[in-house]
Amino acid sequence: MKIVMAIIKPFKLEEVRDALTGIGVHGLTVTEVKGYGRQKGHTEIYRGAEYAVNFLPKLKVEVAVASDQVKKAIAAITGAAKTGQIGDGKIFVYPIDNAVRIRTGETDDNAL
Amino acid sequence: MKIVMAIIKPFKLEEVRDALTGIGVHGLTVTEVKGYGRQKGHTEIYRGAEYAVNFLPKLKVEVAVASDQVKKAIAAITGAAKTGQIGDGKIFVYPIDNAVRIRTGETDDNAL
Amino acid sequence: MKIVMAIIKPFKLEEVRDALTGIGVHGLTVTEVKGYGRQKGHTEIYRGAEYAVNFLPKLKVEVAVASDQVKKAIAAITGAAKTGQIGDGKIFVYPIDNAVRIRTGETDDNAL
Amino acid sequence: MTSKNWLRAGLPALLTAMIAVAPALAAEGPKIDKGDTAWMMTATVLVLCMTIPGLALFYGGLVRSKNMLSMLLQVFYTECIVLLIWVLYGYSLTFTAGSGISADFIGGFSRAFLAGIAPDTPAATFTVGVAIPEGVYVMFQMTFAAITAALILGSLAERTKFSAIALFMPLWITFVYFPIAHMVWYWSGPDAIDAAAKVLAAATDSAVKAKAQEALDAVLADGGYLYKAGAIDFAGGTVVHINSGIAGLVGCLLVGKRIGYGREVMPPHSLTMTMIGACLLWFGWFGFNAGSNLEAAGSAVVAFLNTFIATAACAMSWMFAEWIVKGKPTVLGAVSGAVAGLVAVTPASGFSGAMGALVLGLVAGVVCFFFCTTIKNAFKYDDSLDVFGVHCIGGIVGALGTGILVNPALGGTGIFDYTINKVAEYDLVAQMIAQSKAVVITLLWSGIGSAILYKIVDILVGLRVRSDAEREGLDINDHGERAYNM
Amino acid sequence: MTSKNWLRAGLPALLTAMIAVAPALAAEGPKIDKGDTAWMMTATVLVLCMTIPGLALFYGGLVRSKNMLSMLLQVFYTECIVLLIWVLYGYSLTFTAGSGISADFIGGFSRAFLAGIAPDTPAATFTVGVAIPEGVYVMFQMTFAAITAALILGSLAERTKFSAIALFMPLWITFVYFPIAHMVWYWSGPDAIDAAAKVLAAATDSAVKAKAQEALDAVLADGGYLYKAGAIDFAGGTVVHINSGIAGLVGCLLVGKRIGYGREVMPPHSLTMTMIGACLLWFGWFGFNAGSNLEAAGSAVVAFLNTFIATAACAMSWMFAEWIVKGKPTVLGAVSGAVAGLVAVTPASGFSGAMGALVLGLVAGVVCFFFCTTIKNAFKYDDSLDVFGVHCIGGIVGALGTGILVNPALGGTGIFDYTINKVAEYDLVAQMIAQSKAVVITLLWSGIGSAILYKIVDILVGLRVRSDAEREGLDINDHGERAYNM
Amino acid sequence: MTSKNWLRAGLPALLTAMIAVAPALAAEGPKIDKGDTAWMMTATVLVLCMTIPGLALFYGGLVRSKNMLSMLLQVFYTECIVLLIWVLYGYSLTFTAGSGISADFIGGFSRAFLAGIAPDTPAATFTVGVAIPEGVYVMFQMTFAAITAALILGSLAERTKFSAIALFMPLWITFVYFPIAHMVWYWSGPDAIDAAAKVLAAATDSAVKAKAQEALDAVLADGGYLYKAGAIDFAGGTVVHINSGIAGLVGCLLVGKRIGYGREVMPPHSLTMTMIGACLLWFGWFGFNAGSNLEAAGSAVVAFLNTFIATAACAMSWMFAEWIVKGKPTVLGAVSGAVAGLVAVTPASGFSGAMGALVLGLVAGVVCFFFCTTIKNAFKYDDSLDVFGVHCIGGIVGALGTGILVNPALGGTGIFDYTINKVAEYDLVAQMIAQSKAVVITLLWSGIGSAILYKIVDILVGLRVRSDAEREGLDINDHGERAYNM
Ligand SMILES: Nc1ncnc2c1ncn2[C@@H]1O[C@H](COP(=O)(O)OP(=O)(O)O)[C@@H](O)[C@H]1O
Ligand SMILES: Nc1ncnc2c1ncn2[C@@H]1O[C@H](COP(=O)(O)OP(=O)(O)O)[C@@H](O)[C@H]1O
Ligand SMILES: Nc1ncnc2c1ncn2[C@@H]1O[C@H](COP(=O)(O)OP(=O)(O)O)[C@@H](O)[C@H]1O
Repeated sequence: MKIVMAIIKPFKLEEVRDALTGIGVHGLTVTEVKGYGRQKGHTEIYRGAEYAVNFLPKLKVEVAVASDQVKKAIAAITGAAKTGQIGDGKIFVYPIDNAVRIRTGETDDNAL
Repeated sequence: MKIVMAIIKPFKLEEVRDALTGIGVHGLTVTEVKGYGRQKGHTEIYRGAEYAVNFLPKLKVEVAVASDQVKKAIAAITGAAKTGQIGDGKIFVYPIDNAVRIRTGETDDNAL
Repeated sequence: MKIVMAIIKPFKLEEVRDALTGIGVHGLTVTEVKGYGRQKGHTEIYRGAEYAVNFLPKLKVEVAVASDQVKKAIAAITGAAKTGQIGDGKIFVYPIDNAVRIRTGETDDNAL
Repeated sequence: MTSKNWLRAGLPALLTAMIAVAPALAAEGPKIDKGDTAWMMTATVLVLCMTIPGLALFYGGLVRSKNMLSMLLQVFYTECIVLLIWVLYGYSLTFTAGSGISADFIGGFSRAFLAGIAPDTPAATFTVGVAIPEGVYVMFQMTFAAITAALILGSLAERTKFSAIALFMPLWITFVYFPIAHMVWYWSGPDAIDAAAKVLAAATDSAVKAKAQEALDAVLADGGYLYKAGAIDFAGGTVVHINSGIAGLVGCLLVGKRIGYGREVMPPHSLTMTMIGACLLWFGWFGFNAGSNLEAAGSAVVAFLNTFIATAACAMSWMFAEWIVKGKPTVLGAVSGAVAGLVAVTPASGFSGAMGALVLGLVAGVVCFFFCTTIKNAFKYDDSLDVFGVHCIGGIVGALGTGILVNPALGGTGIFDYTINKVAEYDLVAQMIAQSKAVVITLLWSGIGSAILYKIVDILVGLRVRSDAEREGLDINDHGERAYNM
Repeated sequence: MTSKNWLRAGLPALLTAMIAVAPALAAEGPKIDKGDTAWMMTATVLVLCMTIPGLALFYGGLVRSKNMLSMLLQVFYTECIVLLIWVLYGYSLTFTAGSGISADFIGGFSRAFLAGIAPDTPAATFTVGVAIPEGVYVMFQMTFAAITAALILGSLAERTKFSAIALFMPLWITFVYFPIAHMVWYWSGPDAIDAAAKVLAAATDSAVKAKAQEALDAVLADGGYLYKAGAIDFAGGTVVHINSGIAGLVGCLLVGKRIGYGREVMPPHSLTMTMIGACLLWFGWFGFNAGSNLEAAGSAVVAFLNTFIATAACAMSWMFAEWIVKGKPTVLGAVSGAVAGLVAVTPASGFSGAMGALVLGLVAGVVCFFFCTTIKNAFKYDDSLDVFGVHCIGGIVGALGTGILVNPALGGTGIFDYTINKVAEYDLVAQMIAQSKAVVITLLWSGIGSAILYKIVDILVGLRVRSDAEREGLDINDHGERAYNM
Repeated sequence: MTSKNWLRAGLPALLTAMIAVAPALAAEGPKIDKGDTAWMMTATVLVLCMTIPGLALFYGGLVRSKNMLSMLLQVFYTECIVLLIWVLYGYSLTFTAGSGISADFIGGFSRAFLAGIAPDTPAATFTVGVAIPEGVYVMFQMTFAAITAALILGSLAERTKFSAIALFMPLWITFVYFPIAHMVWYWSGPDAIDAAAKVLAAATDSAVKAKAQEALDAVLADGGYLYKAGAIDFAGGTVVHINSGIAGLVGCLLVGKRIGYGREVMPPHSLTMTMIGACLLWFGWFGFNAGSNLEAAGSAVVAFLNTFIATAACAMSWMFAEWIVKGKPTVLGAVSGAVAGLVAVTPASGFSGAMGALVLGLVAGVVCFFFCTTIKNAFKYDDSLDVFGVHCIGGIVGALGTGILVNPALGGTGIFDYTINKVAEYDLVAQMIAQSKAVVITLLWSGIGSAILYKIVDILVGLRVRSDAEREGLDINDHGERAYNM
């Protein structure tokens, strides 16, 4: 099993969620994060002080899928999250040993 | 070494923490997340507009443990976080190559 | 490829970011987290009620790097985040199978 | 006043002497009572509080946090710029006599830069012989102009350029607000009418009588168009609420919907702020309504009481309607109802009886609830913060309701006729025609005028922000700041 | 008044003439001064501000964010519903004469629907010959009823159903508040007593004297039970604070503890809001206390000054007590102290001297601090926001303290006796008995009455939300909204 | 007053009689009008609102959230402790006659513990024959002392120990504020001067004349140093703003920069709170400025109007300056401008004409903007919330501007000379010298005095928190609480 973790633009969440449920994913977990990358930030001005703000609001979406689903998940996320402009974000995939559903104790694919 | 990552209901944090310290875990890291899954959300109404809110507040607990501790950790979390109702959450386990304590530079199990 | 994930003290973020860009890292993702560990919390008092607060604000920095960059990244983070006092945090390294840049579809090292 | 009454009643022996000195007395003109001055200063500061921070927070809480500062600054800017225009020429255009054919619609420049207003220059109230310092009248009315303009911002929220707002407001206040306020509220005042009427009454010779009648007619002709049409609007149902409400609707149609409207979740970022704002609106509205009486007298107390009752009734009406229809009573529903009640009672506040105000509030709550939910959803216009549904519709309910509730038979005060020095006969049909006329003319003038001004602004600086700026939020893009850094 | 005095003092030549016209004068009744009307309208709006947004924010800031809106709406609802009931029948039941044996405890329906109150109908103040428009008296007292009911909500916070609150409030205000307010505050007024006393004084013939005495006795008998018992309560120590405080305690015992109480961390979600609320409480409390004088006179200034001094003293007293005992001075401690000081000085504000108020504040701070920390922890009841510890205990300290501090020897004003037209002799024991009686009767009436009403509500709709709803928060479950979407 | 005028004008037949009773009249002293009392109570509560919650939120919003509560509590504490000191001995030291050589600089203890102030004790206003209850004068001035002290806190924000603040404030208010307020505002009052001048005018015999002149001189000599120097300061440009501004600057230099200042991002944690605070400052400032007239008369309306105009002008001036120079109009800029305008108009508010106030606002906006951005950045001192740049610089602009704008030729009121009972001849040079003297003496007294007091506090308890506590935030470390638990 794998976790597909995507850093996306915040307003793309609904579309990404829809794309994922479209390929049969039933659950995911979202975290508010700040991203630093090639996308330029903006300048904030507070009276005398000007600050270059380089950390931009992003969302991290984590979805656990069976290994054979990874490609489809990546395609779904890429399709939904892409605006074509710098800062669209990244997808990282990492392996997990195990998954457990707390309520039932089911494990692995049954836990999803 | 592994990281045991659990998505739990927010009000279960104290119990999970206690269960983990009970098995000798000395540290953990908690993140506020929003979860989407089988658990139904609720409807919010703001004047004319009604929204189905499907993302529910959850906590992500990450705890790094020696590989032989994983089972105990899963058992501790499951025991403490379970209410038996839908939405209790998941546990995912993933391997880590390495751990470092920033203060001392200690690595691996010594770093925990 | 690996993700180097560091839990650091919040006010060290700028220094860690600078240290990482110093070694050629172009992107990273930051999450606000609460850490529980050896570092003592504080007591809060609200009228009659006193609470021992053990969860302290920390930042989680995640940076994806090519495998051969891991050591440098760890060194950079350790150097920048260290105050020598308890609670400086941890670094965990975990492997990733894959990275994708959403905007372009580039993968692996090209995606960073 | 107390002591004057006391003397009149208690010292008949002196009355003869008093008659002898009557001319001296008359020459002195109306009197200023410190109780009135104290109350009008208080009322003015209360109305200021309605707009900043009241309205700013009420609106600000309803937008997404990325647009919070833009809302706050737009309201704050509007307050400041309208205030400055008011003292430069707005007061004069609104509350002085105009000239020629346009006199029914707009005043002149005799008070521009507040020329001729000394600390103790008197301004008429609604009572013969009672005045307040003109300076406080200037300020009190100033705060009305400011809030009216600021109300519009709710329709344009979350997508309109700050530079467009900065240009639109001075134009709108000049070409829409000043004329409408002049039409409804400008008149020659009770003392002039009373004096002319007394001369007429005293006239015995028919030539003198004719001349006196002519003089009285001239005094009566010195007023705004809708005032002369017999429309009554105690504190601004037409001038403030219908006016801003229709300008808002036109604006939201021209600016277009927010990106994601109807698809994305756009919940209020802080209903706490909206609640604070609503409470401050209510708080300040006592100054607005009871201050509109211009005197700290029993008649102000009537307006004050109605401002309590209609508001509470309307809040409950909306809240229970929502509870029944949608299944849950909400904070946003209750406070929207309170605001709708305040709007509806505004024109009626000094005219209605207490139970009339209660009924008015109950009706307004259901009507506005229906508009902001069912009707708006059916037409799918993006009046972001429901300026039309609450202020325009509530204002219409109030303007028409005032025509009914002023009826003394329903506990209303009736309309005082200064020429005969008593309450006039009530005539439902005539009154409703006058009220409807005021509603329609306000809708047309403000609707068309606003549309033209939006177009001009669109051509000059553009109304709408770029779509990525809208996504990222107006705060960062227009102002380079964020509301919260927690 | 100014000019009246002036005339009295300055024109002795006229006095003879005045005596001749005295009947005419008397017939005219008390006079309304615009300064008083201005002040009472201001005071009324200040008291409104205490509840919404003041109390709503003070309480709201102390709950967890998931229950913020429920707190805000419960307070807002209470304000509205009490206000409507007040104009329908509450004012009448509280401030008119009742009939028969119940007259000591409750009034009648002669003023139901505010019948008979015209714009200039006078209401008595505490000074012979001085009145205010009855409408403003209605409203001022209305805001008292509303805040008293709303105070209770702090004890029930975070677990009580909105529907239970919606039902409880109308019942409680009717069966608990109106009777207690009637008992303490209803009297025939200074003019009636003064007139009757004057007739008695003028009587020479013994038959006439006896009749006059009878008439005076009837006037004096026309009052609430505790008023006649000699209890003094300037602005509501018993009626408002002990009353709501004990109702809160009974409520929290019947509703039960919040899930997790004593185990889970339940910190205030926004002490910023609590601070704003506390400041607005203080701000509005000047209307509450100085407005209770009903005139903008030196005696109102006394109440105003005491409201400054006792509050600051109590805030400092609590803050330093906490600093010494717990090691740190806290925001919540300082503002709790301020509120406790406001509570304690409420009954005393018009009676105490400045230094008396200072001492009262210092004492109340330490006593309430001790109650909210030590005593409450010992008994382990979940009075969520310390309504009992602050309002009931603070109210008792104030009610008893008033009995001591009213003593002219301690700088107090003494108690004015209208039958002899001067301050009465001070009697510590008699006064303390009267004060204690008022405290005990309020505790019993409100405690028992509230318990019965809670039980009725529990049977009809249930007091408490389901446990998963409590976990998730009342905002989502009762209202379908969230306070913050950042 | 109304009726007095009326009598004077209308009843010449009575004048002869009045002359006969004149001594009786004079003996009675100045009269209290309820309208004035109502207004002064309102003004007092408005000024309280400026500090808590106004200033507390304005400042609090600008700090990082970890220091929010420390800011709130420091302001709240300052309000309370200054208030208590004021009633104990501060009022007396400021507003009673001192003795001997120090009388120019500080008063005596005759009013300590507010001794001798009964409910109706009159305090002089600026009009002969008009008084207000001394109690309300005590309170009104009390709120000035409190806000002045609290303003300093902005310079010391985010790094100063609470215990240091707790000690500094009582010292500073005693040794810096009371003397400066005494120097500028203490005088014998209009009635005393008028009476003495009348005696002099009536004197015919040269011996009597000499004695009368001596008596008048004594009355005129009974005043503070700067008052006698001819400096005018309507509502506190020197006493409040320059005074606190320089104390702030000295403080921030002695406490040192915040850790990370100039390197780390330190954005305001909630500009929403700052906006609320700014609006409440403006709201309350009407009490501050128009209340300083002490009467609800036309002259108060002048101050009120100027408080509108200068503030709006200055907000727009700063906002547009920033828009032009930095490219974006900001919320913080607009509200900083509003505050700067309020500061600048404070000394001028009762003296300037409306258009003068407009110009003053425009100038102050640009000057203060320049100071808070360019100058401050150049000198790199960490005046965290710009107390110096806004209050001291704005205060100087206002103090000097007042000297110019009081000129009747520019629409100003001129300066009333009670000895001749009319407005004095205006003399630019003399007036500017007097104004400059007031500015310089305030800068020196407060600058040096504050430096000494900071040093004393540093020795006794230490000014600055430990660096890890500063990192973690003052809320947790000094108060054991967090502002937000969302
Ligand atoms: N090496 C990295 N490790 C972790 N996160 C990264 C890394 N590089 C980029 N990110 C995340 O991806 C986001 C987008 O990256 P950016 O370089 O701005 O644009 P793009 O995705 O178009 O390449 C960043 O804001 C950051 O959150
Ligand atoms: N495939 C998944 N990947 C990541 N997180 C998931 C996944 N499925 C569920 N979750 C997380 O687990 C939480 C609980 O899941 P849910 O389906 O609601 O109930 P249950 O845990 O009882 O199966 C979700 O809110 C979400 O945060
Ligand atoms: N076993 C663990 N798993 C995950 N996170 C941990 C673990 N141990 C510590 N941490 C994180 O590291 C932070 C610092 O740890 P702590 O024990 O306080 O000090 P130190 O880093 O000096 O050892 C904690 O606040 C927590 O966020």
